[in-house]
Formats: sequence, C-alpha cells, structure tokens
Amino acid sequence: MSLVTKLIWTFISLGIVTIWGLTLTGIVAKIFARVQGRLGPPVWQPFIDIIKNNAKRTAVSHGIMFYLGPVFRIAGGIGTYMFIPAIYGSLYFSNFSVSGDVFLVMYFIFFGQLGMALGAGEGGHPYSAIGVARGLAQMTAFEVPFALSVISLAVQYHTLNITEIVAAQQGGILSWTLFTNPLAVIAAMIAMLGMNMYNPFSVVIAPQETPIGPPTEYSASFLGMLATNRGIFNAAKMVLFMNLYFGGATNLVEMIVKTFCIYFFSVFIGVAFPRFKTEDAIRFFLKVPTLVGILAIAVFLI
Amino acid sequence: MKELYDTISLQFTLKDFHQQKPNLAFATAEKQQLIALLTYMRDVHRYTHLVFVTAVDWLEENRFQITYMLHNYDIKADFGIRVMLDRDKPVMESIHHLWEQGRVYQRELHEMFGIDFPGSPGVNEPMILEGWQGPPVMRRDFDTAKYSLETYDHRPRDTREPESHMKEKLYPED
Amino acid sequence: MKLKDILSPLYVWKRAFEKPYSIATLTEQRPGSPVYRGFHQNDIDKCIGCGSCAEICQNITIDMVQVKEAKDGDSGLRPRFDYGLCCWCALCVDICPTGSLRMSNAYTWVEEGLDKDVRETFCFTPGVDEKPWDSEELGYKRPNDYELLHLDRVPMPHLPVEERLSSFVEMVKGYSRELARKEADRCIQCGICTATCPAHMNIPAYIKAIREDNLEEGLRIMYETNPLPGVCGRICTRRCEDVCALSHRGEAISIRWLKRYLADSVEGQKYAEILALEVQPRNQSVAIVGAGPGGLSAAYYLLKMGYKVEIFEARPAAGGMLRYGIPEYRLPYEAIDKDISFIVSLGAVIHYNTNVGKDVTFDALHENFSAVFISVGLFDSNRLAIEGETLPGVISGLDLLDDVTNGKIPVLGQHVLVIGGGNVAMDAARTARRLGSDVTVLYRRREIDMPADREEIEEAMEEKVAFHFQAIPIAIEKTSDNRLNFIWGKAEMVQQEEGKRPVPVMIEGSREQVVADTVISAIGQSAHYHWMEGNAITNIRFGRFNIEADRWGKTSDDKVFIGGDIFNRTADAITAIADGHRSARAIDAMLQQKA
Amino acid sequence: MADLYPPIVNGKSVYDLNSGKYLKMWQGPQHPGVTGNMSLELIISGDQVVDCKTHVGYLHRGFEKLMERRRYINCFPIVCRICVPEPDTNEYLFAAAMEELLGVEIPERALWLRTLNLELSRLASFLMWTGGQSGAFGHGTVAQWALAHRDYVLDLFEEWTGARIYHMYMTPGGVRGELPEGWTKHCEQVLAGVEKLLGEVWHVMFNNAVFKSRAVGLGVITPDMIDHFGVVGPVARGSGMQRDVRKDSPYLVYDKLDFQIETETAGDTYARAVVRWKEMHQSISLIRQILKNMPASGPLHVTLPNVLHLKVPAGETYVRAESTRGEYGYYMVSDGSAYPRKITVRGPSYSHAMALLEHLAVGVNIADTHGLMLSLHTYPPEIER
Repeated sequence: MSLVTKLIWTFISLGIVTIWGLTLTGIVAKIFARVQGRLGPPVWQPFIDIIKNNAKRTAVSHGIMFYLGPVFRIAGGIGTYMFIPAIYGSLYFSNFSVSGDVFLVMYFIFFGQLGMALGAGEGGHPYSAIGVARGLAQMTAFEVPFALSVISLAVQYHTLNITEIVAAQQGGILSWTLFTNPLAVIAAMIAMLGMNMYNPFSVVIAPQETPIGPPTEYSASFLGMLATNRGIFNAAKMVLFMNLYFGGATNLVEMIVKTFCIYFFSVFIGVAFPRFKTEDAIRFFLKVPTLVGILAIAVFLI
Repeated sequence: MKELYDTISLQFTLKDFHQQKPNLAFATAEKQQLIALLTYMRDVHRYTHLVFVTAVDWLEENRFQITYMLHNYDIKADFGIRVMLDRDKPVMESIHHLWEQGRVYQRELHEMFGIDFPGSPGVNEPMILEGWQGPPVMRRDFDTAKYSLETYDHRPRDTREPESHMKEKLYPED
Repeated sequence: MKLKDILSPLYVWKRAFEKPYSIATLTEQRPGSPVYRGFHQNDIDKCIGCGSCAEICQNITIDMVQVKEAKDGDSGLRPRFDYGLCCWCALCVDICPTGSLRMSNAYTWVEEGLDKDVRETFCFTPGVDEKPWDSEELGYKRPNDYELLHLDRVPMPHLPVEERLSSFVEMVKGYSRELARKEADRCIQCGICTATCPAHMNIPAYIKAIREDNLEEGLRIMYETNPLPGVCGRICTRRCEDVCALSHRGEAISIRWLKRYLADSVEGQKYAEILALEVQPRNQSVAIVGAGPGGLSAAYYLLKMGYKVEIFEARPAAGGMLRYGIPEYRLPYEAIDKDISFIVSLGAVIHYNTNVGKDVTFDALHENFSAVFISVGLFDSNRLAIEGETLPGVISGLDLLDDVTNGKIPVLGQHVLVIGGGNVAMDAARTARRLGSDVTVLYRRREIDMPADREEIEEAMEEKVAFHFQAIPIAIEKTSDNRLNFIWGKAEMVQQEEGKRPVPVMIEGSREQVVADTVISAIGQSAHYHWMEGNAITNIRFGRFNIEADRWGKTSDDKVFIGGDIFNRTADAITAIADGHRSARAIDAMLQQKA
Repeated sequence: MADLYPPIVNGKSVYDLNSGKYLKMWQGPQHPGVTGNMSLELIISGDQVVDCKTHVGYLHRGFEKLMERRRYINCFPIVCRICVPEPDTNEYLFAAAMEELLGVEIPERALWLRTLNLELSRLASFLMWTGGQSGAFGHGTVAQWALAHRDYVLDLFEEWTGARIYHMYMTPGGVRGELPEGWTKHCEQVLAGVEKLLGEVWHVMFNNAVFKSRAVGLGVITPDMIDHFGVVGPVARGSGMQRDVRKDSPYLVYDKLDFQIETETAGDTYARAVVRWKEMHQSISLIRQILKNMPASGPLHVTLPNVLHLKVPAGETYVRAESTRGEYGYYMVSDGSAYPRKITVRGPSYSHAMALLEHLAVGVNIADTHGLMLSLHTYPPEIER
C-alpha cells in the first residue's frame, strides 16, 4: 500500500472515529442525565454544537499563542489516533502503527494538554494558571501508574509495538491482558479515570472550585475545534486501551462495543462521586495505582 | 426580668425599663457605662449571645438609639440595651473585642448611619455602598425617593386621582 | 477509606432505571395552579374606578387611566398595570371594594415588537385591552372569609321603639368618639362620594380628620362647602352613601353620622375661633328672601366674602323647612339653632315675621340691595284632587309638622291615614304615631318605589306604622259618626314606556275603604310667587312652574338669584345649601365685575 | 510552613503581593461556587488561603430603608424578598412583630397553617442546600436530585398559596387561604418522595469516600467559638449545641409538636451536613404531625383596622424564629405612625458569612472555600437587607 493510499485510509478511519467519539459523548451525556433524573440532551447534541460553533466568528483575541492552543490540542488528538492501529488485522484501519508507537502515543496524550496550557496562559482569565497547574499536576500524576502499566506490558510482551501487543492477545478472551496481567490493567484503568477527567478527578474543569478551564476562554470555531478533539481524543484513548488491555478489535462493531464499555467504566465511577481536590487526586494516584503498577512490573520481572 | 433590671441598676445607671414580653425586656443605659455593662451582662448574667446591634434614628429628638440585643441561652431570655447618642457627634465605643461579629455590625452602622466606632477593625471600609458619596443612607433625613427621582430615569406615569378627576370631568366650574 | 464508602455511592445507578424528574417537552403549556397569582383581570362594568388598588400597591404599578365617562358613583377610571413593576402580591385584589379585580392563572405573555414604547409592551388595562387570559376562570381570587376592608357599619345606637313613640326626643343617639373613629377607619378615601354630594363636600378629608381625631380641622373642611353641618349630619339625604365604594359588597360608610359626630363634638362657642374667618368688609349688601338652608348657606358665604347680608323670613324663626318640615325627633331644634346662631354671629341680620310682598315690597329689596337671593322653599302642599278633600279632618302633612313645631298639639283622633310615600309622609306618619294615633300609610306605587329614605321607611315600620301599597285615592266621605271614610282603589303596576319606571293603573272595579279620624295628605309641595310684584320683576322671566335661572341660580335679572327647593328638583337640604354656596359665588362674581 | 503566614504589622497581616508568594484572588460575585451575589477576596499562597475577606453589597436593595417609607401593609409584599430560598420566615416574622405591637391574636388554625408553611419552606430550603453542598464538591448527581425535589415542594406551594417562590401567604392578621382540596394527599406523596431521596442521599453523599475526604475536618467550629462569633442554627448544632429557637422559645404551635433538637459533635462540614440531613427528616415528621393534628376548620384571619391607614402603637419588640440557617429575627420599632420607624432584620448569615467565614477560610484549600461557605449556608441578602 502506497503512502498516499495509507494516508487516505487513515483519514477515513479518523473520520469514522471522530463520529463515533462524538456519538459516545452524546450517549454519555444522556446516561449522565438519566442518572441525575433528567431526560438529557439528544444524542446528536455534540454534532449540533460543533456545527453551530464552527458557523460563528470569534470576537476575542489574546494573541497568536492563544489561538494555537486549540490547534495544538486537536493536533494532539489526531496525533494520538494516527499511530494507533484501530482494527487489528485490517489493512485499512491500521493507521501509522510503527514499532515503539506506544511511547509515541503516550507522548501525544500529553502533547495536547501542553498546547492547551500554552494557549490558556495567553488567555484573558486571570486564574487560568491555576487551572493549567491543576491540569498538568493531575496529568503528571496519572501518567505514573499508566506508564508503569505500559512498562509492565512491555516487559510482558517484550515489545513496544501496539499491533504486536494486540497480536499477542489474540486467541480467546483469556489471552487478553485483562487476564494475563490484571495488575497492569487495574493500574491503567484507574489512570484512565484521571485521563477522562470525570469525577472524582474533574477538578481541572470544575467551575465551582475556582478555575473554569480554558473552554470558557474560547469561542466559535476554536471551541468547535476543542469539541471535535474531545470526540477524537476520547475515542483514540479508548482504542488504545482496547488494544493494550482488552484484546483489540478485529472489526468495527467489536471496536465500538469495546471502546464504549471501557469508556463506560469512567462514567460508572464518575457519576457516583464528588471530585477530589488536586492534591488529593495526586496523592491518590501516587499511592494505590502506582503501587499496583510497580507490582505489575515486579511480577513479570521475577 | 424586672429583678434582673433591679440587680443591674445597683451597679449601672439604667432607665426606661420596658418589659415587652415575659422573656424580652429593654432598658436604656448610659453611654459611658455601656462596654462595662455589656461585659458584665455577658460574663456575670450569662447573656452570652449578641443577637444584633442596630441603630434607630430619632431625627426629631436629634439623637441615635443603638440597640444591643443580648440573649441568655440558659433561661432563654433577651435583654435589649439601648444607648442614646448625640446625632451631631455620633461616636460610640467598640465592642469588637467582646464579640467577633460586633465589628461587622459596627462597620455597617458606620456606613449606614455615620456612627463612628473608633478602634473597630475595618470600620471605615465601605461594606455595602462602595463608592457612595452622599450622606449615610439610613439616616432619616436622606430621602431615597427624592434621590432616585433626581438620579434615575423614570417611566412616565399617567395616573389620575378619582376625586380630582371627577371634579374635572363633572363639575369643573364649581 | 472504607470499602463501604466506595461502593455505597454506586447506588446512584438505581436512579438511571427510574422515571426521570424532567418533563418531556418544554413547549407544552403548563397552566398555573388554580389559585396562581398571574395576570390581572378586571370586570370593568363592576369596577367603579375608586383607585384603592393603586392606593395599596407598594410599587406604583397601577395607573388609573380614563376608560369611560365619569358619572355618579363611577370615576370612569380603570386600573392599568405595569408589569415591569408588579410584584404579584395581590393586595390590589384583596382590597378591591367591588370585587371586580382578580388574577388569572396565566403567567406567560409574549408580545412582539420590541421597538414599541416600553409603556405599551409592559402595560395593559385589564378588561379593556384584550388578552388571552381574559376569560380564564382559574386564578387568584380573594378567599371568601379573607377581607382587608371592614364591610359592616359600626352600628348606630338608637332609642328603643317604645321610648321613641313616647316623646319627640332625638332617636339617633349619635356616635361616641370611639365609634366614630372606628367608622371613619373603614373609609378607603377614594373620593367617589365627593362628586355625588350636591355641595361637593370633601368627605374623605373630614373623615380623615375624624380618624386622626382632629375635629377642628374636620370642622374647617366641612364649613368650606357646608355651613349647616349639624343639620346635614342628621337629615341629609346622603346620596354620597349610595355611591360609597364600600356599598358594593358591604355597607356604605355612615358619612352622615360622621358629619353629625364632627359637628356635635365641637362646641358652638368655639366655632368662631376654629374657623377663624378673616373677612375683608365690603360695602355692598345682599338681601336674602327666606332663611331656609339655601338662604342661610348663601348668607354664610356672602358674609365670609365680606358682604352685608339681610335675611327676610316670614316666620318667627329661621331654618325654613328644616325647622318647620322636619320633626324634632329627627332634627332637634338645638342642632338647627347651633348652626344658625354661628351664621348670625357673623353679622347676618334676620328680619323675622317679615313677609316680602306684605311687610316689605320686593321692589324695595331690589332697589336697596346690590343683589337679591330668593330661596323661599316649597311651602304649599299639593292637593289630593279628589272628592271630599276639603272636609274637616283632612289636613296636609306640612301643616301637621308646622303645628307641632309651633307647639300646637293637633287632635288627630284614633286612626290616622297618611297619603304619600315621601319623606314628608313618613315624618307626618311618625309624628302622628308619637301623638298617639294608629297610622296607616297609603302609597300609589310599590314599596321599592317609595321616594322616602329607606331608613325612614324601616323605622316607620318598626314603629308599627301600617302600609298599603299600590293604593290610589278615590274619594273621602264623611261617616255618620263624624269620621272620615277614605275610599281607594287597588292599582297594578304597568310598564307603559320602555326604560321608565312602571306606572300604577287602577284595577277596574277595585274599591276599598278605610275609616279614619284624620287624613293627612303628603304628596308633594309647590311654591307661589304672588308676593313678587312691582317693577322689579319685569326683567325676571318665569318658566312653566318656576323662575328661569342658569346653573348659578342667576335669573334673567342681573341682580336676582334663586336657590333651594324652588330652583332644584331634588328639593333636599344639601342641594339647597349647594345652591346657596354657588349663588353666593355668582353674586360675588357679579358684584366684583360691577365694582 | 511557618513562613506561610505573613508578618503582622500594627495588628494587620501584611501580604507582599509582589513577593510572588501570594496571589490575590476574587471569587464572585458571579461565580458558580459562591452562594448568591457575594464575593470572597482571597489571598492565596499556592493552593492555600491565607486571608479571606468577604464582600457584600452586590444585592443591596435597602429593604430596611424601603420599609421605613412604606405603610405597614406595603411592607408585607417586600419582606419575603429578603431571602429567596426561604421567604416565609420573613413573612412570618414581619407579621408576628406587627401583630405583637398591635396586640392582635390570630386564630388557632392560622397558627397551624403558618407552621406548616414554615416547615415546608424549611424543607425546600434544605433541599436547595443539599444541591449546593454536593455541587460545591462537584457531586452534580445529588444536586440534580435535590433540586428536582425542591421543585416538587414548590409545586405544593404553588397549589396552596398561588406562587412558587414568594408565597405572600402570611399576611398580618392571619393567613390568606385554605389548603386546597386534595392538597394533603399530594403533600404526602411529595414527602414520601423526599424521604426516599434522603435515603438515597445518605447512601450516595454521606457514605461517600470522596465526600468524606473533603467534608470531614473542613471548617471546624469549636464550642467556644459559638457565642464569640454569634453562631446559630444548624451550624451551632453541628458543634453539639442544644440550641433551636423552635424548642427554646416556642412560637406558633411548635410546643404542640413532638421533635428533638438534632445535634452532631464534630463541628466540621460533614457534621453540619448530617445535622441538616436529620433536620429534613424532622421537618417531614413535623409536617405530618401538623397535617394530622391541625384543627379541621376555623377562621384563618382577623381583619385588622383598615390597612390603608393603619397606625401601629408606639413600642419596640423583637421576634425570632428558626430558619434553616438559624435564628432569624425582626426588631421592629414603631413611633405610633403609619410607617415603621425602624425594622431591623437579623439574618443568621450576617455573622456566619462575614466574621465566621473570614475566620474559617484561613488555611483551607481554595477549592474548599465554596464547600465551606455552603456548609455555613450563607445567603447574602440577609446581610445587606
């Protein structure tokens, strides 16, 4: 397959995954609403929002860096997805998977957040620094168990290539990492709670507790860009988790079902708890999940 | 409550005792004795709860009345102590050291009535009416209606009094 | 961190499978509850524009705007609400004396056109500007037992019936200070009554003075428009009470009794001091013919303006119909004397027992005075115009009352018949009762048609006066035992003309009779003008019954004014007083112009 | 940590904002975490508050001044607006103070209905607080539930009094109207719903690791602070004080109802929350008792002298009632005219939101200031009146 065809296929799959990601956001909003006793917005509400946002023009300006924030962010989202093989064995949905892509992907997960921090720093909100500090602090914290978990995987599968990790999990449900390396999965799933920023780790975007994050600063297409990214990024993360821990997917339906289930875990916890303060969150991540992560490595090293 | 009044009267100059309800009485105290009286009431008679401090403007008599309402949780009784101040030089001693919220009340009275409480923390800071230039607003000689008519636009009114309207319509010549 | 504390919150998921709290659609109408305080509704036919709603509104939400023509008892104003200011407290509904105002349960009002003036978009006059909720049944109404107003009168203490019949002592005792203030407190001070009062007395103002116990101020207010308050406070026909805003759902304020209270509470000697008239003396003088309410009123205001006043009265005392036409138990002579003596004290000269035309000629008055005010009253009783009218024992009501006033005790006999349904008839009947006779009243029409005061009729009934209604007199015959046989026919009420009141028509062949010792006719009075003769009247134009005059009482002769019963159709004291006041001003204007 | 707190010069802490150690931060008046229109001026060092000043005045409508210039009856529609979540306490106290000075006794049944009204509004107010307290810690689920149930209570009010928020039901002289037909049944349904909700809230909010981790130990009020700061109501009861105006000086028909003062001892945010949770149960029980024991019929209102020119005899009085935030009081001074000489509203938030909050906020994490503020259940219009 030529590079051009691969690129085209990658973008087609990116489109599909964006649509799925946004639908997922809509479904989750609906689920939240039901638990809270509301009827909630329609599932297609995220699409409407994006269309509306993109149709408007922004009126605020805080300099070029401010505008680049969402661009970095969406670049991070797209970048994350580009290097994850979405469907195992599919020629068209394997994207730009290369050896060592796990680290690349982990870098991209971080990248968007950093860009956002730069943009928000330029913004007009006097306290966005607090939000950025909280966001980065929490991210650093959940990266620890997640990284440990990935290292554990690398030790287990002797590879840093996602495709190979998925390949190693083929052959029935019991060969999934979930069962072969449960400790790593536990550490990673807890880290994912922080990554998705649902409760109890939502202090970054908490309006009540001082900074309402950068989204308040952006408007129009920039907000639309952020919303689009939320779809891509969430879906990309879920695909990554599916690949690393839940045996990957061999077709689109399987991918959708699995990513939904993984995402739902976050929702399941998120709707039931209040949020931690930043320091509580950091303390939390550096305690149990980190320990579990270390154990997960230790088990395979011994 | 009368007994309590009589007891306190032995040490302090009180007058105008008024028993409003079985467990609520008022009396007027001397301005100079007030802090001592409040401390005495709080520490000896267990009137530990400062319910509120407020001022009443007796414009016609040219004086301010400050009412300190004290409550005793043991016998569930209230004692309101009034102090009369000269309206031209309204200065009162501060009670912020007796009750923490006293300074807030004093700050408000300073702003709303222009009564000064030297020594009360932050008493000169504006509390509610930041940037207000006019006279203290709660004084009775400040006419809010007049102020608002002069300051703001009003919707035109088109109302008629029945009596004058009927006179105009029915017997304009009489 | 206990495991229980981690698992327990997951209980939230139970809710996901239950019915949501939210309502399915936002566009669906959700009506307010049946007692919801929404936009106002006003029954503008019931509303009298008294303005109580505007008065109680704490937020100047309500403007009274003209919607209809003003008329008696209806100012023609209606409340207009400004919903930018309304706080929906519904006090306006609670206080509405007529009960016309209420609130619907509608709470949404969508109006297009933001370019319109804000007064038009936020405001509307309920009942006039059409709104979707006009016919809405539900919404806040004043709950039945909840009332802000006092609808019941403070009862006036009366003499018991037995005591009444035994003497001519005034039967209405009058309010005490406490009762008067309580009654005055009921007033909502709308001022609807002022327009209806012929003298346009400032009723709300003097009621307010009573309420605030400021009797002197009250007296001053009364004397501005009425120099005979003590009299009016007793016998006024009080049309003001008919239009009282409170009378729509309850009983009108006892305006008359309050006036009486005010006049009675101040001693006569203090009047001069309280009223403190500062008179600029003028050298013109005015002659007044007749010292009745009209003449006295004119005299007072002319004196106040500084003119010299001379009154020519045919009888030995002043007061006219007040003294000679109203029995003492309703209007004691002291009350008349009190009011009159104050007017006399101001310098009025009253020539008693002086008949114009006999003792002094009208020409002389016309010549010697700068102006002449005539208010001679209606002292000629109308005839029954039936056979036997001239028989001895047939007298007129006025004669009876006159006699009693003059101290003559007429012999009426065991049974007395009174013909007529007006106040004079009632006075005659009740006087006769007090003189010891059994009394039957015969009246042509129905009870509801009686022109007499409702209260008078009721009191007469209390005093066991019998009534025959729809009775048309036919003839009077003398019986063998020297009594009178009164023959009358039963009438039925026939609606002859649309819109007019029905007319009694005798049922053919109906003939009933009743034997009485005395028959008193009281079917109205008229005046005569044969005393007016000489050159002076050449300029005065006479109409069919009366002297022609404009609304100021000014006749076709510049110098001659008329007032009182001979001028107005209602023939009551307060109108006469109003005439006197009006003419006094007209005389003043005339004289000022000449000067 | 010793140098965290700034030097004290002349009795005042001095923060060198240029030192880079401190950040001055304004919360409110437009802030989702702040109750009402109030603002906190925080000096923070890192995430920690080192100084807090509360600022009010964003909602000043000058009620006390307005009342001085209105006839007594015209004060009635405005007093309820002093407090949005619980307007009825104001209505009751204004009416009670006026009736006391006028020497008017209101009918028995009106007393019961007033009590019912007050308890129902207490429930509504606590439900709103539940939403606020959980929301302040980011627990939106409970907040949504509680506010939905508050709306059901407001439905009850709408059916009964004709308005959802400003009921204007307790007019001076009695109450305005009868309970509508079928209301009692509807009320029971709503109460059952709230009871079920309270059970759920107990599972979800009170037995919640994260909620506990934030609420326990936050804003501890020790018993010796109570009188010094003028702390009242559930806040005082959270510190173990047996104080409740309903019990201490019973008004209306509270002496005929069976209830106990609910207390907790820890004095922190969690304890206060538990007290309030218990008091919601108590309110439900009181409402049931009232509905059961209320006389079935009788007059609801005495007609005062004509309200358009009503004059209140000269005198002064103070009446108090237990609102959801504690002792609420009206001090009414009449000079014998048709206008009040002075009406002072003693809102419990006055001492809580100013002196107490300024004291408690020092040392807490900025993220916690709102949870703390809500645990004091402060409400700015009571301060500004």
